Amino acid sequence: MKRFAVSIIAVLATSLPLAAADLPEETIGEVVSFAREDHARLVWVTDMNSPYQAESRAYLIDPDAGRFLGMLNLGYWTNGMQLPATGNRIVATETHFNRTTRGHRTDVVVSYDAASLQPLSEIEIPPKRVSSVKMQGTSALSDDDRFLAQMNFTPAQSVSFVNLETGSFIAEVDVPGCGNIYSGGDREFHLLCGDGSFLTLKVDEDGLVTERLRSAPLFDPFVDPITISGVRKDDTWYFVTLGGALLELAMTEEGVSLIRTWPLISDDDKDDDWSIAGFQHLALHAPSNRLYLLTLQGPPEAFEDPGTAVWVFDLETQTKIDSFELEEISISIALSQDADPLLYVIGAHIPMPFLAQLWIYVTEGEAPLAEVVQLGLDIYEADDGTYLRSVPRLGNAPTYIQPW
Amino acid sequence: MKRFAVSIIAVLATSLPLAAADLPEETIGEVVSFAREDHARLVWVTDMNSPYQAESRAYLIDPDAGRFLGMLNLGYWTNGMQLPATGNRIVATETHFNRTTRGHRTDVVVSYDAASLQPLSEIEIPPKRVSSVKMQGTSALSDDDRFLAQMNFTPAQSVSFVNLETGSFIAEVDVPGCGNIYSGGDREFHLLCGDGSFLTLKVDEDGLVTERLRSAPLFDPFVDPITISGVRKDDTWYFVTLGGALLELAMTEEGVSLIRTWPLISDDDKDDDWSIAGFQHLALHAPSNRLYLLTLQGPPEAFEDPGTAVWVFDLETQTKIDSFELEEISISIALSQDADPLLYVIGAHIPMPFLAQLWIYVTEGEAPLAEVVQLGLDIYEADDGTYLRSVPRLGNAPTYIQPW
Amino acid sequence: MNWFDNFFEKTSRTTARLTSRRGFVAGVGVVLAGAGAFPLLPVSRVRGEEIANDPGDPTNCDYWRYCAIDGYLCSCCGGTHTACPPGTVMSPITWVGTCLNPGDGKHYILSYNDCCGKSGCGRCLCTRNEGDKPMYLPQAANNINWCAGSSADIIYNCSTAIIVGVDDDA
Amino acid sequence: MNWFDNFFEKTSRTTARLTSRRGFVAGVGVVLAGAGAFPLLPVSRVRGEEIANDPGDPTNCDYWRYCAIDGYLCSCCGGTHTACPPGTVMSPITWVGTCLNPGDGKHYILSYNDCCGKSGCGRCLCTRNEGDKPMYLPQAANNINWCAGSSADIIYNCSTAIIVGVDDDA
Repeated sequence: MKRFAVSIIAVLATSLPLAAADLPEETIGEVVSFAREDHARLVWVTDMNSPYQAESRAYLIDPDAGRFLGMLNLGYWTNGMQLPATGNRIVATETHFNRTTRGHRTDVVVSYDAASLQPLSEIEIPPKRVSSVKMQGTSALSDDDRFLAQMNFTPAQSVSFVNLETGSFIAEVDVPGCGNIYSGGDREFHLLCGDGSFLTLKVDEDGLVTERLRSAPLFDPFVDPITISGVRKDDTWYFVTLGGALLELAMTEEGVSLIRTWPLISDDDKDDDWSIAGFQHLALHAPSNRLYLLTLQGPPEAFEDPGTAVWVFDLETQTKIDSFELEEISISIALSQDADPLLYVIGAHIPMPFLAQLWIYVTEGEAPLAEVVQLGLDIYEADDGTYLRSVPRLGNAPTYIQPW
Repeated sequence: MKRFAVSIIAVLATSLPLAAADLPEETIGEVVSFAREDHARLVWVTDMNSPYQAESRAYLIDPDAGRFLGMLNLGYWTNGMQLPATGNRIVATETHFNRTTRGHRTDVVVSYDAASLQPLSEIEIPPKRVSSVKMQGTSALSDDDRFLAQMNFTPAQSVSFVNLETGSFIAEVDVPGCGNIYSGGDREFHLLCGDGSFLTLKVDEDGLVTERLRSAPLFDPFVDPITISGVRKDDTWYFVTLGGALLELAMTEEGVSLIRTWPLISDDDKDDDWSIAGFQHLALHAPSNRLYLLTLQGPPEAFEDPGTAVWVFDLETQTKIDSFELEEISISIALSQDADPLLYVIGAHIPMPFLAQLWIYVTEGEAPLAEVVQLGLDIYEADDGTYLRSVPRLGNAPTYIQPW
Repeated sequence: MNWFDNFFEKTSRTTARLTSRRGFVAGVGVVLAGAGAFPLLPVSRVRGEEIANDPGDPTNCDYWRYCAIDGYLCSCCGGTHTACPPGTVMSPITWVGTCLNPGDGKHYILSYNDCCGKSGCGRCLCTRNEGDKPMYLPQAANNINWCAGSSADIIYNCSTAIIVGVDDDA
Repeated sequence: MNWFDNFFEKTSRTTARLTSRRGFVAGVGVVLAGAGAFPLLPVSRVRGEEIANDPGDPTNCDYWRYCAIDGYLCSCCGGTHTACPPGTVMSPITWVGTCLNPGDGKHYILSYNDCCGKSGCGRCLCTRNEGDKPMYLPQAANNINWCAGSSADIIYNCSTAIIVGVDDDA
């Protein structure tokens, strides 16, 4: 270290003193402090980052400033985070290997401090959590933020329960035939099962499962299954089927029941090849009871392809009240919950002028364009679909948006 | 697991028996076997993969078939591998964190089996190894492949010695003021020091340092330093300075001495703004005594920018005997060592037609093109620079080529 | 996998969408191979080689067997369409799909086993999704990381497409 | 860092190459900050904000302070040109360069401290390399991961450009 001490003196000798009119000497070691209250709105975007799955991440963005604020590293192939209502921490189930991509596997539920974005604590759980391309419904918080339920897949199906207050793993519960998890009711977790039914697990003050309720099949998974991308208002969850039907489900301490079902995509629209699109294709603005659906025109297997339009529905009247084209083809949507909401969209950007794109398309087809697509967060006015701004280039595979 | 057993039966019931003319049922579980002797030539390309440094990798390529054969995961921000002459194993110093990008750090020297590409064993060393953008000279093998010397930077400078035969860490030796490591002589390691001299460490049968030799300064590091990208023939190493002068250095059991120095880039060429280029800018074809240099035309600070041309020198006559333009701007070069050698080049590809690139450049400038560059391995005839084929899209930051 | 790297290729693949929807529904299921019997075999088919009754290029996403796939093609990653790259292991359990072979007009049941133990290959991403179902229906779900069932745990490298039968009902 | 993401930007930055070469040689060295005195401060300057005698946009690679940098600009990563993003720590030891400030015509000594503890930001890669030296001359080498000296070890996130003095010899 002696050589460095010498160098410091060399620098100081040539650089002191600062003249009066010079720019001032600055401090080394500063770190920007983050405070939620400094931002009117915030949003997280989570990225499994394939093919570099060991580098999965979440990006924090101020949508009003269009500013990238920071990020979390979430280990191997994240399935996203949970955001407790208090806002003072962020909870993520993470998988790590002691040799990065091989060796001993450890699964931990990590709590991050929401101000410093540093990990505060972790709870080890059985190394069985699911990894999947879509993140919604792979874990859930109880409404009091005390318990986290984690979906496992080995490929045997089970759920791990964690007590976030005591910082301890509670138990692993087998749930054969059931997968994605949603919360609703006082302290209930509701699992979506392969026969179209739901399994409700009620937990007690210690997070132990005291009762299991199984609903009747509420849809036919072989004819028209719902996707996992549900949205929630109070104890009502809204899911859409691959065929574009909305299911309104009550998820309460009584279990899960069907409130009603109605089509978001009419037969006429289907004849025009309209279908649901993308990964996170539903968004709900709870104060106004408006539901947003990401859509595209394409063949039946296109349901996971990027959407080109957003349709707006009034949940009170069960009618389509608006629709607008998006600036870019897009894979996920979400909404802020304030009075003048923003629509958040993960859009595919081709970093070149439109006319150049068009020329390449005409002369060479789609393949050259496919190689250069980058995904970023696009921000629109939710009321009329006015495009506002973008935060481009968010990793390799950002798919999941969580307003915070 | 019961549900899966049921499903298997369901599949078999609908699928058996296969009719005579059907394509045959295939085996599940096959893995392609790799054998070096099946390939006339082979080459490794190593990738620090920034900004996803935890996912650093090495890619194995058959340059004659233009085929990607497999890869290794090398942990956090690799500085490359060592390839013992026997060819039956691959040795890499790796850094891993127990939470992927945070937590407890472990540095290990890993031996991979060259046939299965699986890790065979690892030797833990002090968690101090350097991480840097350029990989050459960050570790070295003794000529008998028994000992590995690893450059450390914390930022205090030291070397860790490992015995690959016994699988054990030997010792850490302080080397203040000295950095990159090169082997030469019987069992000597030669370190490049900040004053332009070399420090030679002689090790005994147990890998312990028994003698330290310090050369005189062999160049002026403040006027025209050599780069770290040296190439070797027997006990002679060839280095080029930022200003384009070649240094021929004898590295033997006697230490390091200057054989001669001569310009690769003449004053006339410098007047035309020619300079060295890229990361791995020297390549040597030992059987024919030909030296290849990657070059570009640009300002003084462009020495690390991609090159556009390769110049060929005869080391016997110390003359430039050939030069050719590369198909793509390129950052690294290497040569096979057979009688009819291949030139390996890491080139920057813009995945769109040239006319489209030109139009974008004319209408929008360079920024849109910069966003879409991808790097791959280009293969040329070394004799006349004829372009043969490419293996495109090798990760995010492939920089280092090692013929195998 | 992150299909969006090449979703523009999709439209051009429309002509390859030959799967019988009815056939798929009949054929979905999960195939469990015997563990411990994974042979090491030389590359049996290289890029561009054509076989009369199995037409197409296994390094191209248009190849008929890939009708329900979602991942990196092992044929581009050091493996083949039926074998894993060196240094990886094949996950024994996965989802299956039914695809129409234009070489003989028959519907085959394909098992899309993942290769595991090296991280994402990143080459020849192919997402066709025909018959893909949500992940709570795992036997037909290509969004799940099926390396979960492999000896290399969940480290996903690439995907294969292996014939496990003919679907006579299709 | 992997400068090639934007090496095409280089030519357009030629006009920003205002550094005195003589000044750089005089000014290289290493700055060691006192550990344990790293304050948390609010963002002091946001994108596009102009200061008369410190002209330019700190989120743009052309900004005069970045003449010798090689890395992701912290200004694009949640930090500023002088402060690290939330969740990271600043490495106290790094390389320095000398850059000409077109706002006052003076040469300043810049310390390019790395921010560490989150992995590569990947935004606003900036590689200008003026005066960069090989890594066996660490005090002037931007190819080294200077997070090696930080409390977060070698996990590199982004780079800053902090004024530590005026180079009167330049």
